[in-house]
This record gives sequence, C-alpha cells and structure tokens, in this order.
Amino acid sequence: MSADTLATARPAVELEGITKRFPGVVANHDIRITVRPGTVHAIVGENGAGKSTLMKILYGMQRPDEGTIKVNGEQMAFRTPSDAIAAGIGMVHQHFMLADNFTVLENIVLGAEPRKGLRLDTAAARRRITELAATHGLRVDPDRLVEDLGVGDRQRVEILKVLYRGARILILDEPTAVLVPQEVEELFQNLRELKSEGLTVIFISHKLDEVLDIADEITVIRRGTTVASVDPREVTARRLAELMVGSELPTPETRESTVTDTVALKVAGLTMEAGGHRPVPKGTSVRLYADKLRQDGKRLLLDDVSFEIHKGEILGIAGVEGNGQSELIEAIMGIRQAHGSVELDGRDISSWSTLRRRESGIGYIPEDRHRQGLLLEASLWENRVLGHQTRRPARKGPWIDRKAAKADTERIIGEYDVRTPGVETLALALSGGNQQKLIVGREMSGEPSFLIAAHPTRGVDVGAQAAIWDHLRDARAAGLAVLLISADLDELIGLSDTIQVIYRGRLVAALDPSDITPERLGGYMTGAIAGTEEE
Amino acid sequence: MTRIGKYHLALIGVAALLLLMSLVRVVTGQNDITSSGTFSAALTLAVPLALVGLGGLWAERAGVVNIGLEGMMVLGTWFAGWAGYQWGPVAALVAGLLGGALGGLLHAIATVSFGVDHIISGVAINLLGPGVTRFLSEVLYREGTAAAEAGGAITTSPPISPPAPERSLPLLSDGPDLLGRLESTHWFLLSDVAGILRGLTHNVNVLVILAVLLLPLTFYVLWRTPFGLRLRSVGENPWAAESLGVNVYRIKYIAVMISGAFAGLGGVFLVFVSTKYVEGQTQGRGFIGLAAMIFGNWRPGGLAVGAGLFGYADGLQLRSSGAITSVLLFGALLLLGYLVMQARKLMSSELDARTARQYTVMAFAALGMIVLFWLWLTVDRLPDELVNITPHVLTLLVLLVASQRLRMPKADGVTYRRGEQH
Amino acid sequence: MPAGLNRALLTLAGAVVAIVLAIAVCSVAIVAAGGDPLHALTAFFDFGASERAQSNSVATLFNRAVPLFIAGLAVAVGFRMNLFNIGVEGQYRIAAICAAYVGSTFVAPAPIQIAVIIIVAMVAGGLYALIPAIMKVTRGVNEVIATIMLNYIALNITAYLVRGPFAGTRAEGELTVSTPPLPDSGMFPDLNFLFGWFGMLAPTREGGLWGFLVVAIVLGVVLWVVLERTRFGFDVKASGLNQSAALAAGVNPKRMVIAAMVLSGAIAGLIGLPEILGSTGSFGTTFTSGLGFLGIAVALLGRNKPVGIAVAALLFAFLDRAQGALQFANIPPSVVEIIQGAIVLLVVVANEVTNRFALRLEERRAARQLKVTA
Amino acid sequence: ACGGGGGSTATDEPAGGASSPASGLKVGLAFDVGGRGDKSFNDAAYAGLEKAKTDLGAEIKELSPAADGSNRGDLLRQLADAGYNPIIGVGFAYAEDVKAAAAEYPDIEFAIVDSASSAPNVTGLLFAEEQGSYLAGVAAAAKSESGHVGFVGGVENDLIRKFEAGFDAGVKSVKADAKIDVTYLTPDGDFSGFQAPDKGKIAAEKMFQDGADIVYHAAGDSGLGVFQAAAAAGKKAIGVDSDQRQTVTETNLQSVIMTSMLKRVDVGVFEFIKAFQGGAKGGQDVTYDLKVDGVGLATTGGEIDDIKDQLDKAKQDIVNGTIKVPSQPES
Ligand SMILES: Nc1ncnc2c1ncn2[C@@H]1O[C@H](COP(=O)(O)OP(=O)(O)OP(=O)(O)O)[C@@H](O)[C@H]1O
Ligand SMILES: Nc1ncnc2c1ncn2[C@@H]1O[C@H](COP(=O)(O)OP(=O)(O)OP(=O)(O)O)[C@@H](O)[C@H]1O
Ligand SMILES: [Mg+2]
Ligand SMILES: [Mg+2]
Repeated sequence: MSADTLATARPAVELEGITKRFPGVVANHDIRITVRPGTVHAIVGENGAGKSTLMKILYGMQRPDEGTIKVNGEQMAFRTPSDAIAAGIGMVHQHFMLADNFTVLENIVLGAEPRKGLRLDTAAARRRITELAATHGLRVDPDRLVEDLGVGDRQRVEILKVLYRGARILILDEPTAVLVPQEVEELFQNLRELKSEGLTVIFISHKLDEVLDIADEITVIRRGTTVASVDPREVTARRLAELMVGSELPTPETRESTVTDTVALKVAGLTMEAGGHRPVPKGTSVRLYADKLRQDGKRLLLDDVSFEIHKGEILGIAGVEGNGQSELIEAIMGIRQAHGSVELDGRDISSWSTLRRRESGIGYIPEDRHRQGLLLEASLWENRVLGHQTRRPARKGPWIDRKAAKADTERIIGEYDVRTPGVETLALALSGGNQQKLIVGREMSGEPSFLIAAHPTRGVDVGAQAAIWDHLRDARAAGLAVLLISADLDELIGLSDTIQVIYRGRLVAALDPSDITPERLGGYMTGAIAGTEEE
Repeated sequence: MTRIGKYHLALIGVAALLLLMSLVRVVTGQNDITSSGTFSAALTLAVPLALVGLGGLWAERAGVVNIGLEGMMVLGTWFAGWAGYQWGPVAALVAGLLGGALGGLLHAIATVSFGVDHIISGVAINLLGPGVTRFLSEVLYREGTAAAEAGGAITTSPPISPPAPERSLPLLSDGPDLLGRLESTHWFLLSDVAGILRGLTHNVNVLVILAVLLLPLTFYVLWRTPFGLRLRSVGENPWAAESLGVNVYRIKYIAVMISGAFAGLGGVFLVFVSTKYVEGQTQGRGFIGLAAMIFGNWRPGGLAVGAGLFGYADGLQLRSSGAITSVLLFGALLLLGYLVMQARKLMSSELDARTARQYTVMAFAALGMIVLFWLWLTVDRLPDELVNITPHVLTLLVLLVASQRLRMPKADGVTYRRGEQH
Repeated sequence: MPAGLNRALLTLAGAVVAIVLAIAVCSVAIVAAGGDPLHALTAFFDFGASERAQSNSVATLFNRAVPLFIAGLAVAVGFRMNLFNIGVEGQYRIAAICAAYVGSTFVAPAPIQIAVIIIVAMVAGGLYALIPAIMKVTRGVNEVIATIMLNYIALNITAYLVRGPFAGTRAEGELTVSTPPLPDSGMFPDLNFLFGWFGMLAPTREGGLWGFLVVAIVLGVVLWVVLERTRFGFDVKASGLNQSAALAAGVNPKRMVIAAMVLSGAIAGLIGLPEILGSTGSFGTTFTSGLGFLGIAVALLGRNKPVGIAVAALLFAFLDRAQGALQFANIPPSVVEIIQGAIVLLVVVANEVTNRFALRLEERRAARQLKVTA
Repeated sequence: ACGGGGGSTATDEPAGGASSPASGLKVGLAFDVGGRGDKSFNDAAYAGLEKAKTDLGAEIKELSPAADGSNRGDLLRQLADAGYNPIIGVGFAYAEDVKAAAAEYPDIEFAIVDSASSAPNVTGLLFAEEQGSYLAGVAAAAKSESGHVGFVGGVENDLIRKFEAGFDAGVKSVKADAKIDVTYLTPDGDFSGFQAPDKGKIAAEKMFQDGADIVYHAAGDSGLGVFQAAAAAGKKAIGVDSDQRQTVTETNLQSVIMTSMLKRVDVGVFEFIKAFQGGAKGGQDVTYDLKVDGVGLATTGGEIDDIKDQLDKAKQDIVNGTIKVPSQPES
C-alpha cells in the first residue's frame, strides 16, 4: 500500500549523533539510529546504557546537547512532548505514567480532550476509545478507576493513550517488564496488528528472546553509544548479550538441593479482606469468617494461604502482579494485618510487631526499593542502619553506633561490589543496580534465618544480577530459607526449589521448577491452566 | 452506593437535622437556633471561610499546599479598602482579587519555579502580608494625606463609597416579607424553615451571591472541563501530565494565582461587610478556611459544609450564649438517636457478629448522653470564654465522629521538576 | 567529610546572599516610603548611646531570642517527621498558665521550685499536644486542622482560667489580670555577671539577661544529641524521609506520631517560661503571644536543625529589637516584618539553589569515582 | 485600649532638637498595641501630646510597640535613655513595665494612662469611665422607647467591664426594669475583638432584632459594625472614647450616633505634662472624672439636648457623691 512505498522512501525516525550529558554522566554519546517506517525496531542495552534517556529525547522530554532528530525526513527540534505528539510520536514509559484515581477515560484523553463548548465531551471520548480498543483488540473499560486495574490493563491504557493521539510512531520502554508470557504474547499480537497498519514501533526490553521474537531490526547500545545494528534473523540471544555487555549471559541454573527438613517458616490460613482489617468476631474461626466474607461477595486479597519453607529452601511465588504477592509479603512482615497464623522456627509470630519479626531474623528485600527499601536523601551508612536500628552493629544501648555502622557498610560495599565513592554518599546518587546491591547486602547481614526477596534483580543489569543470584545461593546453602517473588520467570525457575502459583490471592498450584517451562508457568499464573497439584 | 442513593441519603439527613433543630428550639425556647438572624449571621461568617477554602482547593488540587492563604487574604482586604474608598466597590473587588493573586504569584514563584517547600513559602507569605499592608498604611494613610482627610488612619482605610449593594427576595423576605411573618409565629418546623430561608435571602450582600455561585462553578470547572482535568492531573501525577504535553508549570501558576485571588476575594467580602479595611480583620480566617477545605475532603461541597458549620456555630455563639447551652441537648439527642440505631442493629444481627468493642462504644455513647442531659438541665449559662469556642469544638467533634476517608491529591505538596520523575 | 563540608559552605554562602537580597528589598520599600535605607540599616545596629542602654539592648536581644529558639525547636521536632504542629501556639499558652499557677501555690528551695515549674510546663504542653496526636492515630484526624482549632480553644481556656480559677489578687485600680505572683524562689537567677566579662555594664532592665538562656542552650544540645545520635532520632529521621520505608524497617508510625507530637508539645511548654521566670513572675494580660507562629518561621529558616534554629532565632530577635530604634529614625517599624518575611523566603530559595548545586557536585564525584573503578 | 498590628508612623520629622523651641522639655510617649491612628484611645493621647508641643513648646517622641506588645518595657527604656522626661505609657497594659522602668530610672517622671501610680515617680492617670458610661446609660434609658438597650464590649477585660458597669447602673437609675443585653466579642487577651466590625454588627443586630433601640459600644473599630447595625435597623447607638459623630466619616452612620462617651485622654496627657513643667512630682493618681470633665457625653447633633437637665442632675449627684457608680458589673 501507499504507506509502504512512501516508507521505503523516507525513514520514520533518524537520530544523528545524539549526545546527552547529565551531571557526571554521559547518558548518550553520538548515537545514530535509523528506523524504517512500518517496522518494529528494538533497542537493547544494560541498565543505565542510555535507552530511556534517548527515548525521552526523541519524545521531547529532554533536549539533546548535540545531534539532530529527523522524523519522516523532516528535521525536528522538540521542546516539549506536545511537539513530539504533534509530530505523530507517542511513548509508553518504563514506569507507568497514570493518575491512579482518575478513570481510564480521563487518563487517556488528558491533554487531548474532546470538547463540547467549554465542557469535556465524555460521550465522544468514550465512543472514540471503545472504537480504538475494538479496532486494535485492546479491551478496557473506560470508566474504571486506574487504581483498580492490573498491570496488563494499565499497559493497554498506556498504549491507548498513545494511539488516541493518532501517533504513527510508538515508543515502548520496557513494556514487558511486568507482563507474564501470555500477556506479552497478547501485546505482541497488538504490535503486529499496529505494524500491519503501517505504524512504526520502537521497542526496548531486557528480555532478549522477546526482542528476537518481535523485532525487525535491533540496535544495541552500550555505555551510551550505538555499538551495533543487527538483524534478528542472523543473531542469537547469547550474541546479543555479548554485544550488550561483552560478557557471557548468566542464567540461574538449578543446583543440587540443600533443602533440610526443619521448617523455618510456616504460614497457615493467611486471609486478608479488602478495605481494611476487621477483627474476627468472637466465637467464629478464621475459616468461618472467611467463608462469610466470600458469601458476602467481599474481595479477599489473601484467601486462606498456607505453606511451609524449610531451612535451605527457596520457595518461589509466581504470579501476575497484583494477585496478592505484596499483601502476602507485608502480612508476613507484619506491615499489614491479616487473619491466620505465621510461625518462625516454631514460634507463632502473628501478633508480633514488624520490628520484633525483623529482630528475630527475618530479612526483607522489598519489591520497590525506592518506596520501601531506602532513604534516598540519607547517606549509605544510614541506609545500612535502616531496619537494623535495634541490633548490633548499628546500635549501642540507646545510641546509634556510627563507627560500627560505617565499618559494616564498608564491608557490604566490598562484598557486594557496590559502586560508590564512600559511605557518606547519598543513596540517590547511586544507580538502581547499585542501590539494589546495597539493600541485598544489608538484608543478608546479621545472619537472617528467613529472607523475603521480592524482585531482587528488577531493573538491575546482568552483571549485578549474577552477583545477587550467587549471594542468594550461598546463603541458601548455609541454611537460609528464602521466599522469592519475581516477575522474571527464568530467575524464578532457576533459583527456586519449589514454586507456588498465586492467583487472585489463592495459592492455586505447587510446581516443581525442574520440569516447568515459563510458558506453562504463565498458564497457571493467568489462570489459563487450572491448579493441579504436583509434588 | 449509587449517586442517587447518596443524594437521597443527604436529603434525609438534612430533613432529620431540621426536625431535630426545631425540636430543640421548641423545647428550649431558644428561637435563635433557627432564627433568620442567626442564619444571615452564619452566612456572613461562612462566606469568607468558603472563599478562602476555595482558594485552598484550587491550589491543592494542582498539588501546591497553600498555608499562606491568611497572608493573601490580608493583602486582599488592604487593596480592597485602598481601591474601594477611591473608586467604589467594583474597584475594591478587582483590587482585592489582584492583591490576593499577587500573594499567589509570589507563592507560585517560590514553590513552582524554585521548588521551595510549600509550607515554608506559605509561612513567609503570612509574615509578609501583614507587614507589607501595615507598611503601606503607614505610608499612604498617615495624617496629612488625602486618605486621612477622607477618614483613613493607619489601622483603617477610609470607608468604601458607595457601600456594596444588598439584595433580598422580593415578597418572600422583603416588602410583605412573608417568610419573616411565618418565622415570627414560631410554629414547629414551619417557622424554622421560614427562618432559615429568610436568613439566607434577606439583605444578602451581592458578594455573598457571587461566592455561593463560585462553589458550583469551581466544581464545574475542575470536574467537568478539560482545563479542570488538566489541573487535577497536575495535582495527581504531574509527570504523567507532562508526558502528555500538559504544561505543568503554567497550570500550577494559574491555579495558585487563582487560589490567591479567591483568598483575596474573601478579604474583599470582609471589607464590604465592615465597609472599610480594618487592620487585623481577617482574624486568622485563612487558617480556618484551610481547615474547612481539608474538612471537606478537598471538594467544594464538603468545603461548603465545613464553612457553614463553622459559620453557624460562630454566629449562634455571638448572638446568644443561651442558645449554646441548648447545643448540649442537641448533642444528647444525637447520641440517643445513635444508640437506638445501634441497638436495632444488634437485635437484627446474629449473636456472633457482636464484639466487645461495639458494647463499649455504646456504653460510652450512653454515658455521654446522660452527662450532656445533666449539663443541659443544670447549667443555665456557660462562661463566655467557653461559649466562644463552640465552633472550634464542634468542628473537632464532627471530625472525630465522621469517618476519616480523606483523600488529598496524590502529588499535593510534592515539588515537581521537569524531566525528573521518581 | 568533604561532601558535607561542601554542602555546609554552600548553604552559608546562599544564606548570606539571601539576607543581602532581603535588605535590598526593604531598602526599596524604605526609599518608597521617603526614608533613607542607610538610616534604617544604622538603626538596626544602633544599640543606644549610653553604655547602659547598650547592655540593656543586648539583654533585650537575647531575651527575645531565647523563647524564639525554644519555639523553633518545638516546631522542628514535629516537622522533621512531616508532622505539622501548628499547635505550638496553644500548647505554650496552656503550659505557661499551668506552670505559673502551680508555681505560685507553694514555696520550696529555688532549685526544687524551678524544677517543678519546668516539669509542670512540659507535662501540660505535652498533654495538650497529645490531644491532636491521639485524634490522628485513632481517627486519622488531620493534625493541621486539629491544632488550628486547639489554638483558639487554648486561647479561650487560658482567658477563662486567668480571670477565674487561677486569678491572683490585684492592687486597687489595676486593670491587668494575672495569676498569683511566683515566690522569689521561683524566679530564675539572671546572667548579668556575664556582661562583666566583656567589660560591659550589667543591664539594668528588669530581669536583666534571663537565666533561662542556660536552659535553652542545654535543651538545644540535648535535642541535637537525641535527634542526631540516638535510635529514637534515627526513627524520627527515617519516618520523616520515607514513611513506608520506616514502616518496613519496623518503625511503628503511630507510636512515632505520638512520641514526636508529645515531645514537641513538651518543648513548646517551655516557651513561656523565660518571660515568666525571668521578669513577670506570673501569667497575665500582657503575656507575649504569637511565639508559636514565629517559631514555625524560625524552625524552617533554621532547617529544623538546632544550630540553624539558634541562628535564625538570634536573627529574628536582632530584627525585632530594632522596632524602637527604627521609630527614632522615623522609619516605619513594619519594615521589620517585611525583612523577616523576605529573609525566610529568600533563604529557603537560596537553600534550594545551593542544594541542587551540591547534589550535582555529589553526582559528579560519584560518577568520576565510577569511571575510575569501572 | 484598642488592639491592632504593631509599629507606628513617622510623624513630626522636623521635631528634631533643632527646630524644637528652647523650652528644653522632651516628652516621650509609648502607645498601646495598635499605635497611632486608631481614631480613638491612642489618637486622643497623641492629641494631648501635640497640644503640649504647640502650647508648651515641648519636643515630643511617640513609639508604638510590636504587634505582640512584647517590647513595651523596652520602648520606655529607649525613651529614657534618649533623655526624654517625662515619659507616658498609654494603656493599662503598661502597668508592670512602667513600674519596672520607674524603678530603673528614679529621676525620670513617668505617667501611665488607665492604671494607678505604682512608684513615687509615677503618676496614674485614671479615668472614671464608669461615670461617663453612667451618663450614657441615663441618656440611653431616657431616650429608649422600648425600655430595652444593649452594650457591646470589644474584649472582656476589666477596663471594658467598667464601661458596662457604669452603663448598667445609669440605665437602671432611670428605668429599674429596663432590659440590658450585653455581649463581648472576644475574651481577655484576644484583642481581635477590637478589630472585628463584622462581629460587632452581628452582636448589635441581634440586640436590635430583640427589641433594643439603643446600643452602647466600647469595642474600638468593632463599634463601626454596631453603628451599621443601628443604621440598618433605624435605631440609635452610642459611641465611645472620642466624639465619634465627628470622627466617623460615613454620613449615614453619623446620624445614628446619638452621643458618645468622651474619655479625655488628651486632657489627661496634656495636664500631666503641664503639671510636670510646673514642677509637680508623681507618686499619686489623678482621676479624670465628671468633676473635672475628664469624662462626659458629646452633644454633637444635639440629640440629647432635650434630656440635658436629667443628665446634669445625674452628673451633679455623682460629683457630689450622692450617687456611687460601681466600677465592676455585679455577677
Ligand atoms: N534525570 C537524570 N539526571 C541525571 N542523570 C540521569 C538522568 N536520567 C538518566 N541519567 C543518567 O543517564 C544514564 C542512562 O539512564 P537511562 O535511564 O537512559 O538508562 P536505561 O538504559 O534506560 O537503563 P534501564 O535499562 O535501567 O532503563 C544513567 O546511567 C544515569 O546515570
Ligand atoms: N532524576 C534523576 N537524577 C539523578 N539520577 C537519575 C535520575 N533519574 C534516573 N537517574 C539515574 O539513572 C540511572 C538509571 O536510570 P533509571 O531510572 O533507568 O534507573 P534504573 O537503573 O532503571 O533503576 P530504577 O529501576 O530504580 O529506575 C540510575 O542511576 C538512576 O539513579
Ligand atoms: Mg530505562
Ligand atoms: Mg530502569
């Protein structure tokens, strides 16, 4: 069709010698990329390689220090995203860009609202959205609040936002990071759909097999510069990885089991209702109460969750984000109240405070390091104290033992290879990966008997990933019990001794990682395959 | 619960409240509880709070905490007085708006452009407002000046002339004044309704009408127009807004300046009521207005309720301390109602649903009721100091009882910088 | 540590620039008023002609700074935890009247008498601050509203008490009301001897240089230690920097809210004592009000750190002292308020600018290091 | 006794030592909170000071305290250190500070308005507000058709209560069964009650609605609201401190001000300065009562001319002591 003939004529996007410096960092240096229209163009590179920055530049959110941007052959000087939008560019960001207590509709039309007189014409907007959704097979309910949506739905909303603005060039920055295989497949269907309609897609991901699956062309970025432009048909994942980091791509292969038969953690009948914890009325058991709640059609965030973790065992919890993982963790940590019992080393800790649980040997690598793991505006050694403020070496009587804390921070920096000038550096100056390493080191210190590791390597580049995996394995060998939660199924399968699948707050299946593929696992996670117990 | 359901519930609530009030009035013979005088006083006292509250609403919906409302209101009063005595009420209105907006602009520059902590900036403006106005008075109103001849002085501006006009409902609350007649009969309920209606419609300052209109207008603009959507999005997630090409800085500036203008308008109203600028006439209303706005969960309707409650209590205590004692009876009856409802719930629900907590709560309620009754019967006149605090205590009590599901805009008070999301 | 030092120096520079700017702003105003900025400036430093006048002025300066400093500390405690305690105003009023009254009801050796008065003040202030704290943790009542309302309530309660239950006897024709006077053992000894060390005349002003200055300094040091060196201080800092991280680290937010609020109130309780134990010896009609609100400005200006607050308090006191001198120079004294407002605003603006600059430096150093190691 | 912000104005620039006549008399005066330009109490004091400047050739300096009044004492000291003598503190709030300053500067003469002498070098300038208010009460009762009058006080402190007490007695003396509504706008210590015309209006409105036809105010700027309420209700009001029918500029309000209870602070201040020049020493109180016309009723507008005899009678009885006016309301 005409689009194609025109396309072959002029590239959709041409980036010429883009350079972007941030204080102390050269995020992009002399980057050159040419994207043909009607193709899916993948960009890969390790953390901090400069992918997002480059895309932000293309989307007008940041200005290049040098270089030119050409869209459909015309040179552009984007000052704001609206310029880029006007030029037919749309971007789906690495971290969701949604207003939680707005409706889907409000989020989509924001900035490009249809009007009826002064009024926001919601009727027209709804019509337009449902129509778009239909044509591209992106089903959403325009009137739901975004905060009630799962990640998959949110992803679709983000894409609809872009399409709604009639973008012909889509930028997707790590869109699959939070999706399970099935959702990824769905997304790719949509992308191919869009491609066939002549749209151009720029696609960023750390998951190389996906990249090879969807991309027509691949550009590799290392340390902020383009190092290669390859054809997916002529390259393997390993080769790509080597191009990215110049090193082997480590995969967490399973080791001989170190599982002992002493139970470290025992969770029984853990139940959490939505909309605030209410005490179980006297005379009723948790089960009866839970049944009652179900009858009343109350949504249960956690529904009668029970499992055991032995010393030296890593229990992996697989599940689509928002199916109760966060609630489970926070219930075990005592951050959120729940019914049911939690036993650590045979002691019932259900009624204990978070502090006491930590003191009794629970380590906690939170899923969102910036939200729960760090004091960004505080120094590294103070972050070392966080969560250990009542224990040696951080504490001496009522005082904080600064000297000891700093010394121990030095130890972590050494053992975990945290790249930092010193212990006084503020946490926010570290890259996500290094921040993560510090947290892992902190939570491993003081010989925990049980560790909660939520997405321990999220947003962390391959090098750091390998290091963190090794530390987890060593601790496990030393008898540590680990509850592992991860959206990265390879990581999950590779590290776990047992995998439990959580779906709508229930544990629906117990699987053996040695004979499960990510695809089948995804099936359980999305409820496509009904829970069949295998031991 | 559906929108309609809520709406009906509200109506029922209001009706029940009315019934209770007129009951208390008849029992105690304190006609001021529902007299037109009380309600026009309540209106006079509530409007400035509502306006300031609206100011707070506009700023905070755009993610800027505005504790500087008091200072902006002071600016509003001074400029209204200054322009009013020279060029009349319309000029006063405009000048007051601009004066407040000026404070807003300052706040916007500090918080939006320089990313200063919103509360610090607000506190500074609360220092500057009175300082600057006092200074201006000392320069412009010192004797020997034309203003002094016109009756101005350092603590007061000359009167604004002509004073702002007032309007009444023809027939009903004016001329034949049917409502007034009905009220003076002191019939059960009828006279109460009449009194309330007359109070709200008799000789109301034009600015009151304007202010009352501004509440629904604000709702319409913020919740029904594209501009409003953008403004709220800036308060919820500025980075998302930015990524969709919304000019966050501009919107924040506009919002904060409108916020200041509203605070200024509140000042203008005070000036209209006392026909001149009087130093210190804002009396900390900036803070009360802010409280009313939070009380109202960052929404115009709730804000109006908060301001109304405060204004009513204040008006009542100013007019008759005797009526305040009957508030004790009012409270006792409320608790009684609560107890009855609880009791019926217990009867209906099966045994195991009862918790010790429920019983203790009910016990306390019962105790409170008895104490209040006893106080009402024994105390015939509370000391003035205690009467004075009725509005404040009432506000606290309502907050304690009302469920606290307040939801402030997500990015409220967060300093936003372009291209640096977290 | 160099990084910290760097930041400190930058901050200082910024503050100086800001103050200069503030003065410039006021000079404009003064010129507009037909005055001479230089006159005004000299007026600020004009501590009087006679030696006696000068030592009196110095005493006045410190006597004003002390309550401001304590008020700043009280606000800062809450603020470091993102608890906005506007209620300091009401808390110190309630505390002052209780302390003044209780202190007047008995006579004991000076140390005991004064200790009791101080304790009563802290307890009263703490308890009054406990009200909004409990409302917040149990019913989630926003502390800003609660404390605003409680300020008005405190004002009226004290008015009632001082006229009623706590009223003292009055001389014929005296129209001020006040609590009964404290016994001499309740009056805090002054520090006039200090002036001797600097070869100055001892101030003759009533009460001289208030001895409560010592308590304030001790309080400042203790608070610094508590906030910067202890577990509790760490919990406060963590809760302030990142609520959810603190929660995950096992810091009980409710307990922290109550602890911080009560501590804040207890400190607030001391605000009124310098005046009462220093000169008036009772709580009455002329009791200084508004220090709670000024305390907010002082605390924020001092960036919620004891040392910074001390500097800010001295600055405000210095400016306030000039009220009289300015009038002698025929300058409207309201320029003081303008300067104070302008300084608060400009200093924090300067802070922001220097902070960002320091952050950039930090990042650059970090990045340089990374290049070396990597 | 009227509240307000801090600071003062810079007047009498020429009045540096140079231009001042050679009388060598240097008079310092410290206002109460609110300072110059309250059109009432403080301004009256300043009028007396200015009279001293023109008539006695005195060099004068007047200072206003900060908004929180925290620096009253220091203002007195600064005046003393600057060589001013005598020094006058305006308002009872100065009681403690004048006492202290007098002790610190024994060879300087002080005076305090509205409070008793507390030292050999302090003169107490007292005003019999209750007596003036008594006359106001008589006038109100005599003029009232409904036998129902009202009193609006700004701040409930003992000074204002003196006004109430006198008014109360005066009304009762004419109509024993008269109904008197009393409202105070704010409690003691909260001076905002002197700056709240809106609240004054609401309070007075209530009284008029209940049938009162004359309301007397001692509420500073809040009195404005009382006048407005009177104008709106077509009733009358009584002003305070100065002859408000003259000081109030709104013509529609002037006409409702039946009379004003004059408190001649200006006389008190001037007389004190004159006496000082004559070598008088302090240590005692000078009471400005009806006898010396230190208080009285304004006759501007001639609305109370018809009851002149009645008023003079009452005045006589008070002057020759047959009537004792209470200075605090009973209860
Ligand atoms: N706003 C910013 N300010 C300062 N430096 C920045 C900023 N954004 C990015 N950088 C720097 O630019 C580099 C590239 O960051 P960018 O986010 O583009 O990496 P990325 O390739 O997207 O990493 P990831 O795979 O984790 O998304 C980072 O290493 C960081 O040091
Ligand atoms: N606004 C910013 N200022 C300074 N550094 C930044 C900023 N935004 C990102 N960075 C840095 O850029 C680097 C990579 O950017 P990016 O946001 O992709 O982090 P990341 O490695 O993906 O970790 P995370 O998943 O936490 O974002 C990190 O070092 C991060 O600290
Ligand atoms: Mg990225
Ligand atoms: Mg990342």
